[in-house]
Amino acid sequence: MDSIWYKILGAIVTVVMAFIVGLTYMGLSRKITARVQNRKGPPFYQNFIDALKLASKTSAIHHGFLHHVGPAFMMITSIMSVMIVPILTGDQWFSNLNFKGDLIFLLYIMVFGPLGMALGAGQTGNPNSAIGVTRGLSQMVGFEIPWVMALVALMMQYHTTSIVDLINVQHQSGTWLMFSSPFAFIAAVLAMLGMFRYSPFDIVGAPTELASGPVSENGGKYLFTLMSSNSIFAFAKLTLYVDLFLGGASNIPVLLLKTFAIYLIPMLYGIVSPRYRTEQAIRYFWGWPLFFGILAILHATVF
Amino acid sequence: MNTIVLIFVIFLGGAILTYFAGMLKGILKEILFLATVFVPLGLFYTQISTGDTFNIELAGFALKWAITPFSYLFALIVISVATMAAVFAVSAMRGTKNLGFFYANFILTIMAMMGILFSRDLVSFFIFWEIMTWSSYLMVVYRGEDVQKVGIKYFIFSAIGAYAMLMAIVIVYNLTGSMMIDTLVRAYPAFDFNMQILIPVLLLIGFGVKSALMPLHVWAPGAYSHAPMAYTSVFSGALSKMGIYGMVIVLVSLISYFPQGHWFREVIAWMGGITAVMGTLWAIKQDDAKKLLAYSSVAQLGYIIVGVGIGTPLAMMSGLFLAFMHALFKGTLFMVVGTIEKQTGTTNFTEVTGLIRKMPWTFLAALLSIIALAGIPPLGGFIGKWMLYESLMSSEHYFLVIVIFFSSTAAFLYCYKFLFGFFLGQEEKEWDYVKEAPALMVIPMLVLSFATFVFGVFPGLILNPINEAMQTLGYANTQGHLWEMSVIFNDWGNQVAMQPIIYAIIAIFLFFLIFLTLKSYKNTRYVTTKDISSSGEVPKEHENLTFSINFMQPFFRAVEPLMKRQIDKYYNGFANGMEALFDFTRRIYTGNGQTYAMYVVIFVIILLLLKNSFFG
Amino acid sequence: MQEIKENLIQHIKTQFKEATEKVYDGNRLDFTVDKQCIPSILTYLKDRLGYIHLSHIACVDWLEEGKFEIIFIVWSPEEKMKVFIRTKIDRDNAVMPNIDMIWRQANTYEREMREMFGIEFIGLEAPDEFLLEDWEGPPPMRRDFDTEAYAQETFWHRPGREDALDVREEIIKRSREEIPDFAKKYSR
Amino acid sequence: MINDKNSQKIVDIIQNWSRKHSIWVLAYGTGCGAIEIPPTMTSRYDAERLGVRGAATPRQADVLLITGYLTTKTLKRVIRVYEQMQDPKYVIGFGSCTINGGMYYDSYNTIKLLDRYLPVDVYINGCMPRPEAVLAGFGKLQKLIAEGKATGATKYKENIEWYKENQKKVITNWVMPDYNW
Repeated sequence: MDSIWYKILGAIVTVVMAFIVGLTYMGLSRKITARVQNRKGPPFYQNFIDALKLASKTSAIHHGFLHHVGPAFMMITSIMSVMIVPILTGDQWFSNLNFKGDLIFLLYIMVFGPLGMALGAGQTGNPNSAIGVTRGLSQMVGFEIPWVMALVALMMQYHTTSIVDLINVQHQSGTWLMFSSPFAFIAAVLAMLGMFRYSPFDIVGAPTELASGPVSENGGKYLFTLMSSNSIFAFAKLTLYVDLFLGGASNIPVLLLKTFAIYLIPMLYGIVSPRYRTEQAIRYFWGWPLFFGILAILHATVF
Repeated sequence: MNTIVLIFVIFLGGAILTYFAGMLKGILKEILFLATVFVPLGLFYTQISTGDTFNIELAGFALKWAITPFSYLFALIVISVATMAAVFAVSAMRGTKNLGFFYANFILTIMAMMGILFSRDLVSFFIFWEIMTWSSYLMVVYRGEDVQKVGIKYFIFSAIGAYAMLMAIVIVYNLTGSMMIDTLVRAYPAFDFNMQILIPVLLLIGFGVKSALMPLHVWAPGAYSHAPMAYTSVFSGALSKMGIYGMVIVLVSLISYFPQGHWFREVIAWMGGITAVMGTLWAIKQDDAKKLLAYSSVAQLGYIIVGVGIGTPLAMMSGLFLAFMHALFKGTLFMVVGTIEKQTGTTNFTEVTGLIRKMPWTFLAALLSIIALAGIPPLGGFIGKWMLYESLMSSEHYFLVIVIFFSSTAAFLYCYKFLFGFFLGQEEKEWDYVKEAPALMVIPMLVLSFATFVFGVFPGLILNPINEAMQTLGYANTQGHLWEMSVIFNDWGNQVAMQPIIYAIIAIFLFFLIFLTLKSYKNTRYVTTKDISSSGEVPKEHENLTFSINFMQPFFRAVEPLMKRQIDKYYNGFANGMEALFDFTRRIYTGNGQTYAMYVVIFVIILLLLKNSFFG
Repeated sequence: MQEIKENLIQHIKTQFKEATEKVYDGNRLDFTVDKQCIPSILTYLKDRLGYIHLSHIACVDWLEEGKFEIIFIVWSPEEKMKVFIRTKIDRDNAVMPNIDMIWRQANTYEREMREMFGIEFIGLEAPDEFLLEDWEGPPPMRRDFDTEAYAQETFWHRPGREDALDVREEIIKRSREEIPDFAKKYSR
Repeated sequence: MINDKNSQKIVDIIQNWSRKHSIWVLAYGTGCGAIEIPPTMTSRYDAERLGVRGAATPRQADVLLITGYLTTKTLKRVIRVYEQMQDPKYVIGFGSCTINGGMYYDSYNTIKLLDRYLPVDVYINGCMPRPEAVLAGFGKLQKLIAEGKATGATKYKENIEWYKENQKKVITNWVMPDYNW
């Protein structure tokens, strides 16, 4: 009985932490982008102000029921993935709800929210939203392939579909999977570029051509929900990468350090890149990332 | 009288009666039709248990009808889809011509499917197979559109399948002297190598045609989209499963005893994988909902074939589970299309938009089925896909996993297209008159789509029959807990291990829904879809802002090279070659009596020469 | 150059007897014709003489004469020659033949002239309004249209500073700068 | 407790603080003023350090920045955009044209006084105002928001009849959907 309450409390604390960390990371990314562009940039806590402001907007509009629930769909995904990904290893509070085979579950739950959100965006009737959604889905088909290849390589190498098992493997062998299966790591990182939707893969939002795409009709509380769910989701994905390839983390500072190191990759890549067109983005993922994915699988079959 | 015979008698009598009842007043013939569907199926469900048999001696052949747990599983599929589709058909087909013809064919199809499942001998199996083919062919050409193109294509492929099967049956009779399926299974390991290959291949061609396996699938899109939608939900939901049924028997009962069967299964599984990918890609391209669903059926059958083809216990279970789920959600989706066709008169995504507020219940059914189709967690499709991945992983088919995953990710594209095209987007004035369909059409859809939800949360309800069925097929008996191979299920079997997670999902969803609804509730307004942020421009009433033409264009620019070659082209090339050959034969048969007389003379001379040279 | 011009004048003169030419220095040549000749002379220039490019269509309001002058400018990339075709039409009965079947882009100019000058083009297929939305006043580019009076009547105006002081001195005092010499003449 | 006046005051202070430091601008770039926005936003003047940031659609924006003259044709669109914005919302009139018509004082189709049609919270004068002036304008707006004085939107709602009458005076063919809050 006690352990269940621990778990539930741990899950809530995790979600709050994910929210804070995710927003801070996004704020830091804005700051770093500004410094790269030789600007002063907003303070790192700017995103908290933005979120607070969005939450304190007094009016909002919606175009129908699905539009109203779309952000809630998005939120499920984020919180579910945070709850399933083990945040800290070997900790009673932060081991969360993971179970055997959660990797496959995660793959599917991660698309559930965007799809629900896409339905909400569809009901707005704004053509920009629909275009953004089709671009997003197309891009998803692109980056899921190398991403799944990397995961499959890990699964076949260690004969498990559980994240905890993969962390344990790293603890036992003493090396991170990043080094023991490098090709899978490269494929996964390249796929991550698309997953985080920084440029050059920001074709979904594309503020200048699509008027921010699927979210173009969302304001106020809807945008707040989407923004916080995005930040939680970002943290979940980063933690997943850390768990899979960087050996997990046993305390929070180490976790923050590792996640931020991972986070820098898509961010720094994005700062210096212009935007791709959709088919270019898809072809990008089916080029070198796919090649590394195949290498990863071959590597896994050899060892 | 034996209940089995009774069922067939009712079916047959009902088919004839409803055909002539076409002249009767409306409600009477509808009741008659429903009675002929419900009574035998109810009889089957209540009166018949596995093990009932019926033997008859007919024209020198011993016919044996019986029901095994395995065929009982498929009978469940037939029952669930056929009853719902019948209820749907009554309301959906009201007011069309040739209603008696439709009813009779509908009943005949169901009878034939039940017959296939009952048959324990190849003769009655083949007869029922042919009845099924014929009645479905008549349904494909029911509307009389494009009969030349679509009907002939379906007919030719069915004929190829049927003759391949017939050939196999004749060979079997030649070798064993018996028509019983059991005899074939028992005698198969003793056949010589050529026969061991030839018989399964011939049978698989026959079953592959019905289950739309990759090179034999070309009939499917046209046939599925041309039959009346009330029938197509049976056609795609249940009838295509007959191919799977046969395929499982061939793969498990025959191929397993074949020394190199491993490679055979591998080929079938890969064909299934390619079917899934190509079906998905073509489905994304379609602008017509019927065509989209037809290609999607091809793709989904591809998954099932992958599971069945791999043939490990878990893979087989996932294949059968997916078969059941596919019957439920694809049956619903075809009914949804039928409803939309009836209410709006078109099924084209580029024409209809924004029906969600006009047809909310239809949308709910479509949404649930689409979620099940896409394989997203709380619903049934996910369980099947999960088991499929798990089995592919554990049987080391790693590249097949990626192929399947690509196909199921790309499936989101057409799933979204389906929902968006009909229900979302701008609400146009043109469609203001559309109303929700009558209750008789909505209820079957909702029942079937909620069934996907129920079976997603309590998969044990289906896994138990599947478990029994697989044990009759020869899989190991594990005290009725075959599903424990999969990590997804918990110890007490009939529920998913993720049950707490599902509760968590619902809890989080409700929490945020309440947050969104309560937060500044008074100041949250509904605005029409014309009131969108379009750079300050006010869309005029005739201006259609819906984005529906070239919907997935950027994706297709990326996959262009894959889509260039269509298998139809090869068939067309083949057909053209055949035509040239027939032209040549027509030159021989000139129609002139004198020429024929000359042929006879030449033939006799050749015979004489041959006789002299070889036998002289 | 001279050769080309003479050649061109000769060609035009034989075809269109009443056309009067005016020769400019450089690559420019003017013809004044009757408004009925406009489609035929433009077609002739485009199809026979290689003046395939329509540079511009302009309209001048000769209020005192009671005429609109419409000027078509065409250009030949081979001969590097600009040809102006001028015609004058009645201001009160401003009707012109439509030429957008010769050059599609002429349609835009014609719509603009229709709205701004009120010239009617026979058979112009562009029913909706082009630049002026919901305009109910007279065509605004006609010279007898008093735009200032119209603006005074239609819109509110912010009353200016009543003292009309030169605030520049104040600004200079505040920022301690000097007015540069060239700017002094603008100060009041 | 929420209805308690003091706690409401504290909530107001916090909310106003957040609104002040997070200004999402929808720049309605009419006329020559639009060109002054890029230098304001980019490296040289960097408005983002003040929390000022571009928004893509009116639904997300807080501030409507009208950068220049408004013809009767564009006024219609601006009103439309303003109505689509979510409360609380502010308007900045940018350049002389929005104040008194500027160099278009005698034009037959530009409006001269923006505040007769929309409630303007802050005017930035100049033709054109330099980015420094724009930043000063944002600073002024921030000050007003923090003090709770940027109440253009409430003023608009209270005097909606008057605004509507003025708008319909210049926009004769009123085809857009009527006000819908």
